[in-house]
Amino acid sequence: MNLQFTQEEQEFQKTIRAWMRENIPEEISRISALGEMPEKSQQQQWEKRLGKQGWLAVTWPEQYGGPGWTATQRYLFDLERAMAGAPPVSPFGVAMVGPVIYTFGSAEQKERWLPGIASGETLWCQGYSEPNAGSDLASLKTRAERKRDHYLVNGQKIWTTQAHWADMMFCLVRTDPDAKKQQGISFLLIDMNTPGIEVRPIYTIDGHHHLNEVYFTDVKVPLDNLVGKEGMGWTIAKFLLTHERTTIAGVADSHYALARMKMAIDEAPYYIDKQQARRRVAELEVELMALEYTNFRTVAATDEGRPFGPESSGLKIKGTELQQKMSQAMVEMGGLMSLVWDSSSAVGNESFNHSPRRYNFLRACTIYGGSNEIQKNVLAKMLLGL
Amino acid sequence: MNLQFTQEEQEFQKTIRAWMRENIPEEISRISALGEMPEKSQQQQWEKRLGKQGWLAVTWPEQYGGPGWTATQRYLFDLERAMAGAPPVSPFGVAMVGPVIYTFGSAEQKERWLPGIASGETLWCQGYSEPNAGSDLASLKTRAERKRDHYLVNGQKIWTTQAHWADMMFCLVRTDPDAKKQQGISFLLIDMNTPGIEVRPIYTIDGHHHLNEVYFTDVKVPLDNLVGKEGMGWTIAKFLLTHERTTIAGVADSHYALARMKMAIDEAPYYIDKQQARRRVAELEVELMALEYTNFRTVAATDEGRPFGPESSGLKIKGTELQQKMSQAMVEMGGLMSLVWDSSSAVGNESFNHSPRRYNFLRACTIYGGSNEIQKNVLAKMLLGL
Amino acid sequence: MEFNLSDNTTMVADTARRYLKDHYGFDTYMQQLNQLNHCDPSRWELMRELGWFGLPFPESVGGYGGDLIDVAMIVREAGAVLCLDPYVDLVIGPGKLLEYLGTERALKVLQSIVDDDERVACALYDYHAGYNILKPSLSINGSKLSGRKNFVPDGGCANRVLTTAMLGDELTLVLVPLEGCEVTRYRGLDGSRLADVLFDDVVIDEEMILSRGVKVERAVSKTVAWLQALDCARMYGAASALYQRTLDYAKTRKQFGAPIGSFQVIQHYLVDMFTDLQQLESMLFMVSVKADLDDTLEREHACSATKAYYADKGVKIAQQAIQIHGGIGVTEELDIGHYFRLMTYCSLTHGHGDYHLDRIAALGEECDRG
Amino acid sequence: MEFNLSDNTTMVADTARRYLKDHYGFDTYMQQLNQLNHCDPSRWELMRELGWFGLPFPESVGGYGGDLIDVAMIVREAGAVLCLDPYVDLVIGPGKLLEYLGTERALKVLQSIVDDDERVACALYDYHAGYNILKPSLSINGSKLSGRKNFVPDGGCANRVLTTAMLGDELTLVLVPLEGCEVTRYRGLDGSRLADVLFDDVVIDEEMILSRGVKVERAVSKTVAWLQALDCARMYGAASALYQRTLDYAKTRKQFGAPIGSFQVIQHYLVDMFTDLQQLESMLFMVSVKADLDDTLEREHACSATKAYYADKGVKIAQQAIQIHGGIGVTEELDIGHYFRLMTYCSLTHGHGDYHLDRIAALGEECDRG
Repeated sequence: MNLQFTQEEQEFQKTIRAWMRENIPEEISRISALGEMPEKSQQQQWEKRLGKQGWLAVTWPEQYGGPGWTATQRYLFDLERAMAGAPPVSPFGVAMVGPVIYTFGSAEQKERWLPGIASGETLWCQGYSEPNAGSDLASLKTRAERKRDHYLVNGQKIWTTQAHWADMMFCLVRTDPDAKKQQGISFLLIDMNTPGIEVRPIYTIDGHHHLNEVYFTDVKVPLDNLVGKEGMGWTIAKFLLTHERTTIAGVADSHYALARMKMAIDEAPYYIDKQQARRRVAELEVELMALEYTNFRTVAATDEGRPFGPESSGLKIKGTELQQKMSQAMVEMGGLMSLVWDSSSAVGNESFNHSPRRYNFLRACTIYGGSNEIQKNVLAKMLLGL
Repeated sequence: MNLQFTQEEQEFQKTIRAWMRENIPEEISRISALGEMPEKSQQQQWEKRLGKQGWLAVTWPEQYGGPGWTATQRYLFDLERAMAGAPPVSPFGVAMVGPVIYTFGSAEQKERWLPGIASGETLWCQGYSEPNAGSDLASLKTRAERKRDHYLVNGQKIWTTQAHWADMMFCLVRTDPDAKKQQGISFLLIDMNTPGIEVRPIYTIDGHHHLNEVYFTDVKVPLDNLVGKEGMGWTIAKFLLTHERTTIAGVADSHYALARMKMAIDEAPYYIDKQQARRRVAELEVELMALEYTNFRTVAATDEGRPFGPESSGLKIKGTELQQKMSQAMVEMGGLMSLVWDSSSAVGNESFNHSPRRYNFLRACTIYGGSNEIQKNVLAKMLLGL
Repeated sequence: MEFNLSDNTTMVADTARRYLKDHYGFDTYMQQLNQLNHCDPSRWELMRELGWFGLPFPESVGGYGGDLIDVAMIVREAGAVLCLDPYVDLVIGPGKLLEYLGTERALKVLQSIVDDDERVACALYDYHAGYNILKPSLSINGSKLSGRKNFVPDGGCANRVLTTAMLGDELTLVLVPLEGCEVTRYRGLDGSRLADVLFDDVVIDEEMILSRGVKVERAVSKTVAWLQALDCARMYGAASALYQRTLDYAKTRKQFGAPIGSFQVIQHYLVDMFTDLQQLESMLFMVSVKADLDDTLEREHACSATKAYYADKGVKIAQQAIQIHGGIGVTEELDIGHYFRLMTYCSLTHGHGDYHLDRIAALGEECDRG
Repeated sequence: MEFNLSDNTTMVADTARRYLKDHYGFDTYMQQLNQLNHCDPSRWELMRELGWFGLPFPESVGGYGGDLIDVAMIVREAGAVLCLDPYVDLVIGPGKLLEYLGTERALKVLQSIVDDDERVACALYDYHAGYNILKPSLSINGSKLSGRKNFVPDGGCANRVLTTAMLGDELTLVLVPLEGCEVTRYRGLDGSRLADVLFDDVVIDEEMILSRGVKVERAVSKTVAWLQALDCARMYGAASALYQRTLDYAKTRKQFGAPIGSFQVIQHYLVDMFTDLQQLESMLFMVSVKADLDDTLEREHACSATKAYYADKGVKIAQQAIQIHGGIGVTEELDIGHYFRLMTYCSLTHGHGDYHLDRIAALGEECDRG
């Protein structure tokens, strides 16, 4: 049992902290402080800067462009990133399609796609959900018909985050309509500039455009863009779900939120008794501690090369619940300030403000990537073995 | 909309309050203040006193011995009863078998059984649950075979509250083993002194003896003790579930608990900041208010002869949850005092104390009478109509 | 006790429901979201014709002497359809304030509101004072008013503003034309239009000072009690719409080959929403009577309890409605997310949940001592 | 960071599990419940032989220099089988207190505890002081100790008691033989044996005063930190047993023709218990390291956070275990209810949840200022 970071780790953390202070664009940390999210150009500029430093694809093996960090180093890096007010890296390239490509892809696919992800050049999106395949993902209907030298893709995806930013989409498609549900699904990489693709915005309850519907009408995708074999799509999707992600609990960003909240207590005139506000923060702090130390255990296990079991599903559930609770607490501590829709519009609102729009948007975090109810169903199956 | 009690009702309340003050045995209110429950002799002495006054079977029609009160009067009576520190009346006779007998019973049955209930002379218990028929009550197996001049009863009941006190049991038995689940069940009255009945205690986690197992071996029950017709048992059981009970939410006893809690705040040295304790009580007070006004609505509806729908199932769920929360809060406010198992054993413990044993026992209140999960299943069926 | 609405109140509620059904749909709301002036002339006129402007005011000013419950039933219906027309902010709020002052000058202004001759907003809050309505940061020095009011719900169209300010240590109510002030208008979380008003040494003549001292404190407190009750009425309308929509969705939306309402966890979520909704309704009835009481302790206790309860359960219903809807629940094109915004908004106006629980705890102490 | 137990600690934990499996079952517990003296001679001797008495103490007094985590793993296993042997109360509590005092006299007493030559209990609490261990109500006037200590966990068998009392404004620790005192023994909620001790002008000679002032404050604070961590270890053992038993029950108990674990609501309950249990384990590891720190702020923060978290989630797991078991869960013949009592008990010792959240809030203020 050793809860200290090593001397080397502490040095590493200092280096990261210093670098972050110098390299995070001021505009970005200002946006984070308001609880807002960056524009595409801001996000990409930031990711490219990380990419240039070799710090974008931090989870990847060195041979593909990873920095060769331990899980602990990745955790510290993520913490310093968050505390400095930078947004998390978009997960679709680095955390999702990257590992799929270097695990299941051909040599050509690796060479072709991985460098663009690691440099922040190519932006990706994820084509999973469909209008009638949400929680029940396996009933997806988007069809990829194998022709002589291409797949012909027809169908519709929905809830596609950043599809309007993305150069590429990784996509679950049905290649064999006669096979049973989970079978007959394949994993396809689609260039978003291919004719026949239409991206329509879905505005979310924070008033922003993050999500999209994507329509495919006779879209021709090269046969080379199939990852693995036909019918392997479901296997790959499951691999991704259980793929190690030491940041799944959102501990780093919750620490940032907690720090902002503590700043807010003295400023906010919305408590008769400040001790009540402190007490409320204390409750969240305790929950964050429990989450954090559970997260530390997965980090340590990863560094020791031990698999970490159902514990990580628990992290997603607890982590998202806590993010929502913290966000709600911040909105409440903001009192009347949180009545303001656009944080930049009201006079005198430069001081503490957690945008209520962020709070709105965070309602989605217990829904996307498999709702918490679905996560619990899956976990129950593992625990009960029924 | 009128939230005032009428002049008459206020007068009525005063009368009851004065009567309670004079008539509740001191020993009983002392026991209540400690969160304990009375012995059989204390309980029966108290119920007989009410019976003598004509205030025991308060929900009954006057022709059977009820006082002819409105639901509002019954509510006020119950409130004054609780605030004076008297325990609720045992439900099995007055609230349960009584209404069954005057609704479904023959003239002879009414004459034979109702007076003893209304006077507090006869004590009853309820024979519903069996070892393999808890939440799934309809799979009960206790068999009553019709012979020439009696039913021959064999089987076992469990969780029978006060079976060791009771003179009589009302019982669900299977008269037709070939009929489908809910059918073939009948409602039988059984004299607890009949040969072949064995009552074995079940001690509960408060260390007390409230519950029992009851074994029937060739028990002969007169044919006259069947209520309604054979096979009507399930209908009668359902009637009882939906039968109006304006005290189902436990509002009166929760008011008593709240008052005790407020007294405790100043005495208890277990808070760094008393305001935190007041705040905690405030939360419970608000929940009680919401429950109370919902309860008022059922009371008012009853007085107007309007049926009150699924709302009353909600009252049971909310009421029992709140009783548990309040009890937990009291145990916590008691701090180190709540470490003491037997409230009378520790020195200096005469001041505020909510026995932790009471808190233990109250865990059962979301289980018995149909667990809250079962209540929610039933309510969901009504709401969704699926 | 008696929980039935009077025939009169029932009629008011029915009329409101019919009127809104005919004149206010989700598309109306979406349009209004983008408008800077929320007093739509035709609907404003219709509301006047329905008698809503005079509803809770004395006959002497052209009113009908109605009760808080009458207004609450209108506001409930408005909440149920997300209606943003600033009826409460520009009629009820300033109207009750003026009525409670009761001076001849105040009643004359009230009369002009009832007659829809002008639009008056209430400026009760500023950044620094937070929820403390009795100690605004603004003050009148000599004959000049200086300082800033924030979060003024003026619907983008008020021409005068009833502003609290300190004159020495007395709470004072002044009526100031907005022309001479620097007004910054912006959008509220619920889509309504708010304003910050900067009073930069505005000259205040005796005419503009409506009253001061204890009378103003009492008028402000009683008015805010009404507004708190009406917050809850609006939230109840939204909660009830959310419950109904979510119930319908659970019956029809299919996943894994069955309606999602057939899954036990969703069923229990819905039961929780239903039972909470029942209790929210009971609390609304209660506060609609008690927020109008003269007894300060009982009035404030009732208002704080209801606001605290709504901030907890009302918001929970909205969160649960989104969760059950899944992805579609977080989109702007569906109404669910808009009800959620309304709910958050109303949970923060005139004191949030923590504030009101604190106040109950403090009132409790007072009671115990008194 | 590294969350693996050392080989040594693993061995201690394994030995404890094996020992308890062989020597302590639910029937042992049920018998012990009815006994007035909780130091069973044969088990006490076995524990001594296992080296537990000297485990966390310096070699100079015959100890093994073990860590808090070693003791925590024993206590976790003891909690998992409901073991009532007063190992913590009569060995670890007084032992750490004496070790932290570190005077020759104190170490001599510690030596006699390690050698099992006598039984010493800690009397840190009384009715009036509540959780405030630094300001007991008792005082020494002249050479006489007067007042009452309550809730002394003495297992029914201590012969001396380490008592805190005020001497002037200094916290003082005295070692008093129980012979001369009026001792009232009673049963605790968890089945353990507690005592109230009345010191009725007991004559205190210099010999009996072990130390005073800041040294005592520090020793008491550090000892209570250990005891708080061990409360959590005991609760974790119980929580983990409750989870496992409830999971097994859900797999086998049938209602409506299917195991109750096939119902989605029960499944989600179990998942909640599981995820909470994971986090409880993480917090236990954390506090087992930090409760032994010299840095007061970090130590107290860690202890308060863990106690608050356990008071919340540990108790919730026990409540949920009862609910899932239904009727059988509230009977005395099943172990479930006894784990529930243990959980409540430990949630109240050395500060309950509200107390610890208050303390964190207060520490936060200190940090911000410092």
